[in-house]
Amino acid sequence: MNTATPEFAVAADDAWIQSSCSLCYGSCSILAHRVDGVVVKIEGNPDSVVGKGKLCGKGVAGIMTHYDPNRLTKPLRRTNPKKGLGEDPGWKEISWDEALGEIADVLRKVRQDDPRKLVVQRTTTVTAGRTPFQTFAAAFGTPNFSVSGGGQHCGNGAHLISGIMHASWSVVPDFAYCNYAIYFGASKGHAAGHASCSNMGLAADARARGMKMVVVDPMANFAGAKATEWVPLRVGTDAALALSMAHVIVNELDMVDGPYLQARTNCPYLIGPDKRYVRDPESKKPLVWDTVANAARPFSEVAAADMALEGEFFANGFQCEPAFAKLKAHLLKFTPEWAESISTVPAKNIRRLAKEFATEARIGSTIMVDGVTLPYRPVAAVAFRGNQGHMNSTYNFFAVDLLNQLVGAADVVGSCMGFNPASKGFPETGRPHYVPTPDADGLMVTGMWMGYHYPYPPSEPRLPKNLGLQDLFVMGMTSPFLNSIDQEELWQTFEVPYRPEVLMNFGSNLMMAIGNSEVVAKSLERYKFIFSFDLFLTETSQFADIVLPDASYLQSTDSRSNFPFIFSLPGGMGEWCWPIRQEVVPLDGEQRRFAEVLLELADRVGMRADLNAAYNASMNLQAPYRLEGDHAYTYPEICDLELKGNFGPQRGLEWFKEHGLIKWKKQPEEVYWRPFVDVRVPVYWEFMVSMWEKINAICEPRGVNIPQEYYDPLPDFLPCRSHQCQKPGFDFYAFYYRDTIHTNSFTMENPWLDEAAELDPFSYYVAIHAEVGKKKGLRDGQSVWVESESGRKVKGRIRLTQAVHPEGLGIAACAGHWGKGMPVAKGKGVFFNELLELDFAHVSPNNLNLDLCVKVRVTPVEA
Amino acid sequence: MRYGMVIDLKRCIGCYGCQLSCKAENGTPPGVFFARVLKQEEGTYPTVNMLFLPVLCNHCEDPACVDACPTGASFIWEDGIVDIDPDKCVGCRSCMMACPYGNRYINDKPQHYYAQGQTAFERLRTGRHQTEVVMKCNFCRDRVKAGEDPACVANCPTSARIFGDLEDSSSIVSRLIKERAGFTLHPEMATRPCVYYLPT
Amino acid sequence: MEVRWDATVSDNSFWSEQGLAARPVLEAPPHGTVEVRVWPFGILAGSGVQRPIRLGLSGGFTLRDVLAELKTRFGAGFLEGMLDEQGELISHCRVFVDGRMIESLAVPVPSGAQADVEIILLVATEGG
Amino acid sequence: MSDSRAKYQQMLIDLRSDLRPQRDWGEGRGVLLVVGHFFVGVAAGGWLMSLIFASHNGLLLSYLLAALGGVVHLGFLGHPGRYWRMMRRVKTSWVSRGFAGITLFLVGGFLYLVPLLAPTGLWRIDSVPAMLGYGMAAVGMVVMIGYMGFVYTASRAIPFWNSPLHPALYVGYALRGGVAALLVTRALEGNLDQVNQLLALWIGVTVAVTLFFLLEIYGAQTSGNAAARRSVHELLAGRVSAYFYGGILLLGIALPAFLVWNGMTGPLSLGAMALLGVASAAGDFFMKYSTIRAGVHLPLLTRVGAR
Repeated sequence: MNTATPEFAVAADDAWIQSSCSLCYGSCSILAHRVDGVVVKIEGNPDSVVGKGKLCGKGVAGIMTHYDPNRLTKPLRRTNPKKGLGEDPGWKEISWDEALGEIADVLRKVRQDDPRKLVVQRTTTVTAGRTPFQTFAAAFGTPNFSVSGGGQHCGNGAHLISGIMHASWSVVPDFAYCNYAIYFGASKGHAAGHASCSNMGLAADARARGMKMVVVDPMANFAGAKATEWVPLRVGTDAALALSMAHVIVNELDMVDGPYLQARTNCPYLIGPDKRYVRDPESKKPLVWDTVANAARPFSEVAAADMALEGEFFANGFQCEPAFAKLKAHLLKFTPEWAESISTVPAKNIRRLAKEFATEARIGSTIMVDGVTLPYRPVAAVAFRGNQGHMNSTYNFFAVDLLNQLVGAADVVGSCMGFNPASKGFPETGRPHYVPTPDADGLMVTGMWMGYHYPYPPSEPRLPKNLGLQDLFVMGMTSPFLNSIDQEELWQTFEVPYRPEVLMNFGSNLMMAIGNSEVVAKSLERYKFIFSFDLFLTETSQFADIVLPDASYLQSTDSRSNFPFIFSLPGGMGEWCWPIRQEVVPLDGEQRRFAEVLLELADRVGMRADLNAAYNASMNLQAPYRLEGDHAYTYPEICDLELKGNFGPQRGLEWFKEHGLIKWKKQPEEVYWRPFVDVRVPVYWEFMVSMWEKINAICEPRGVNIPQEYYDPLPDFLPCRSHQCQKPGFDFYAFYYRDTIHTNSFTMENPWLDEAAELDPFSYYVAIHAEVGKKKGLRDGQSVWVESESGRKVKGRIRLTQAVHPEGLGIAACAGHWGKGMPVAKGKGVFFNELLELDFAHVSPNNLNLDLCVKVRVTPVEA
Repeated sequence: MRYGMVIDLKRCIGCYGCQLSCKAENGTPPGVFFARVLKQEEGTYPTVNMLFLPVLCNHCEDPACVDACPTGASFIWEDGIVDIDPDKCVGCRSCMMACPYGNRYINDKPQHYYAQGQTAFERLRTGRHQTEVVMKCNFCRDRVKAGEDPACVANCPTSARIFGDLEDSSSIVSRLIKERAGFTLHPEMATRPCVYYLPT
Repeated sequence: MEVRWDATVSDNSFWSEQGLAARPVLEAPPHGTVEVRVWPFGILAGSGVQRPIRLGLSGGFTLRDVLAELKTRFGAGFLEGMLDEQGELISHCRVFVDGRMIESLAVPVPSGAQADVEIILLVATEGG
Repeated sequence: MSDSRAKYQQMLIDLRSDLRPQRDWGEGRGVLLVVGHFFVGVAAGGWLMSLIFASHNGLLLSYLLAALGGVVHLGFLGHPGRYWRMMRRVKTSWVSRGFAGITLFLVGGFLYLVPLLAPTGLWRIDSVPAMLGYGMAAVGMVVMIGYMGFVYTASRAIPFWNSPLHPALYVGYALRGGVAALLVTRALEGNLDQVNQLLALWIGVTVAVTLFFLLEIYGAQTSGNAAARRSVHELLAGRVSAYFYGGILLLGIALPAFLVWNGMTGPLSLGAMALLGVASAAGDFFMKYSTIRAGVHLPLLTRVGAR
């Protein structure tokens, strides 16, 4: 703490305030040092589990974002009715009363007409924005809620499948015990993201302890830089490699954890010729083959050890096989030789990696943690955004997790695990309490989720009523169709009965966040009215009718700066921790806090009772700490109720303002809940069969082709569109990766971070392989055009490097701002998303994830 | 007593946390970095290592900068910290030419990050630095005197930086240097740096 | 196949205990007529109904009965988005009975002269 | 604003490069340091030559150049008002020593020059103050001739300057500058006495200096140090090569050599003699300027990379 600074000794106001960071969604706990009303330092809060007293470069640099003179201080109204790229809105300062009056008029009308015409969109950066905006949307009555980027920044595949298989938002190695981790396009512990600072520490401890880390990635920056072994591969071919490893483990080595597969997966479930479970005619429960009774019986009536994993049987009138047998046969085609031809990873390396992984898993072993004996599988295969940001989004992620499942390395000691999927709650109140539960088929339903629909069981595909079509493509979470070029065509095809008219935007810079700016601009121009809560004027707020000056995180209070506890609390043993955010300094000018503005808007629209009810539901507020009727609670009052409801009447907002957070010890049964909770995870995704049939039944009559191979119950390698590009000269797979020093497009405006990125050899450059570049006559530092097959192009400077796959072209972060509202960011780095097409053809027909790799060519910029 | 630092290159992930926390602690002006992170790739594809090398003033036992300084502005405290007395510095920059580690900077005129001028933070924290003098890391000596670690050490998310007494053979820094073959940068310069690195 | 999974680990019934305040137990069904006031919020409120909807139900009824009554009064469309194909509550439909969150339609609506049933649909999906 | 912006951008580019050019001496106001060094070098050499060739005007010119050099030096400093502190570290700092030398020279030179140039003044040329001044100036002169090379050699951050030849080179350049100063003085006086000795001296010193310079460049190029090699590259084909070819070779050697050849083979006009001196001195300036600006910092990463 910089308390020692001599000149502070005489300050009248000298306080350290416990709060939460908001430079990324990690929301690490901070201590903000305020001297005479000025924030002079931000440090990690050593008392907290979230960040553990440390901060990344972004976190400590938050001061400069807060004090940015380019921040908005007054509501603005556009005077130029024409919207478009390059149109000057002609901003005019207006009063809050005028601004909210006009917005409320618009909202009231649209709510009366059809509330679904309101689209609510928020940035992912501010986790605390999630509940207020989602709650407002629910109260208003619109299902059209979207996070910025439509899955582009993280991934529909990663989150949904982490939910299906590990009951949490993401997966990490159990760093404290893991001995061998394979990362597929993930950087957990080496850069930004969920529990980022905590994970950095945990991963470093693991490396120091000797954990071997294999990093499968087209580029060796961040995680790759710290790898014991870097495995470069052709962009987007992760599934080929992972499936081949699975093949080696199952068919060549036979090193699977049979008892685990029997007891905790659907591997023993009998599969009929129609690819579905063979069910008991009476109970409708899936059947397994009981090797003792030598008969097919409902899974719930057979001891796991007696369930057959292999063999052909006749049950309920069908020839059938256990799911595991299906998987085993399915894997046969993924030989290492085949995988080498797809991924460029040598076959002998694939065999070696598979063997190392299966051997290190120590199948069958146990370990004692805090006095409790637990299964011990110290290996983890983890994936994240890079892996699943492709057409093959679902299978790329599923295939990697299959490795964990085969050796039983799922949510046990040392294995691949979800972040805190089971919590018994604060000991005095038992809240928040959640734990995965089995559905009727015995499969796992997560106990806590960010969206209010859980990842499993999937909802029924229907003729869509959501603008993003996620209610048709039910494996999708966020959707690119709110902005795609073919959105109107899709809405007509699927008879969506209304069109979006009003956009409520919270801090999202969508123009840069999802795809090429031309198409996004068109989608924004179609709105009749846009209002936006912003810190700065972004490229997106240029399309707004009214811009509202938001408070910074150092000026805000939130009872949940984070999401409990599957989002940014580190996994593994340790402590549970619920930190809050509180204001460190007052508002400047006429800035206001978004959560409070939303309450006033609800009053002006006349929907306070709905909002109260929605808050009760979204925060799980129970009597006597629930919101009653249409009483006009202030936001701090709502925060107070939530905290008291969770932690007892004596621990309201005032208590938390003083203490900053509350924490209590995790128990081994919570962290390693798997042996204690009788749920199975699907290794065979039977639900995909009927899902495709239902989706296809809606799509086919409307002329929309949904390839069935995207809905097979077992994972496959399906190429990206870029893999099919034959155009001569287009010989690089361009991909985007997250920079440790930047969060989306937001931090580009922070001059300290900009400065650090300027010093970095890669942040603002286009990385290509040195020899390939030289062969093309390209020089390090040279300005080039990177051009997609369809002619979209961005300018950037070349960085020749050995640390990238020869066919890869890596671009960091969400850079390349062009607007005047963020002058530090303007012109910095490379705008990768400009290369991306935004249409149905470029998204996964399974989970709507936009493909992030593009085949490009590189040409020098003419002098 | 001789303060020193150990930087574990196996732990460091090049997150720039040290560089930025130093900036926040010391309010250094644009282009001035008491702590920095360098990146260098080693090897050829596919056996490539990306090395993250955090650098700062090495607080040498035989500092070239102190020898080169004509005014005595650069000096060594009794605890081994090499420091600059800004009141004595004439701004000749001889020390910058002498330091083999490139970790000295001239604060040549009042500077600020935003075109609009100094922020409230910069007025308070950057404004206190004298201009036209050379500046550098002093291991956050005010913090150290108060019993805290330097800001970069306290903040490092991977605990890659450890601070302590090199003369005390039982200190963690001394032990780590011994056990893990800690090395210094440019030993041939005979400056005897007090910042050690542990190999990756 | 070796018998395990995980026989080496004793299930200490850690998760079988009830959560403390998190799982309120609702009382036994009452006798006589209860006035049930149904408060639809959010998109459900937009169906042109007057809030609250007053229903008179008698003798030991569950939430399922309440919804059946609503279906009778306002048609199947009213329940759209609340129930799944099996006729169970979808996870993003939240129902409170007298201020307590209900997880299953099978729970009995408590006794007393009056019961308040609040229903709201939350937003189903979320990335990030 | 835009100027400091450009400087900032350059700073970031430099910090990003493995071989970071030094810009503190020689760029912007840093050019004053080179000018100061140049004047002081010529002054010291000129004083020596003037003593040898008994030129009062030469002594005066040298003195004025030294004073000017001192002032220009101060102009380079961030805090010239603190100049008095600069003699505090003569035990270790060559800058301190140089500063002491210049101070000694200026005081001593004053004591010696006043009675020499104004015999009716306060003290006589054979008085103790004048004798003392002569001695002080002589010692100061020796320091001034010698110290500058060591300032660079002691700059361990810049391998190109670390050559042990650097001090010898600077001594040579001081002498060459002295000859040049005297040539100009004589030309202004219209005095062609001993011109052939001066030209011969110029040739001798120039040959020595050129040899040292070539040796230094060769040494840097073959030292195995990447920074030193980059400096050579900057000098011969990089950022400062124009000064090398135009300033050092053409202006400092070729043109004066042509004039010397003319002078040795025939009569030398006063104008040519002045031009010879000025061109030779200007060449020396560019030599200093370009070698200073060619300085490249020792890279930090090479050692780790080698491990």
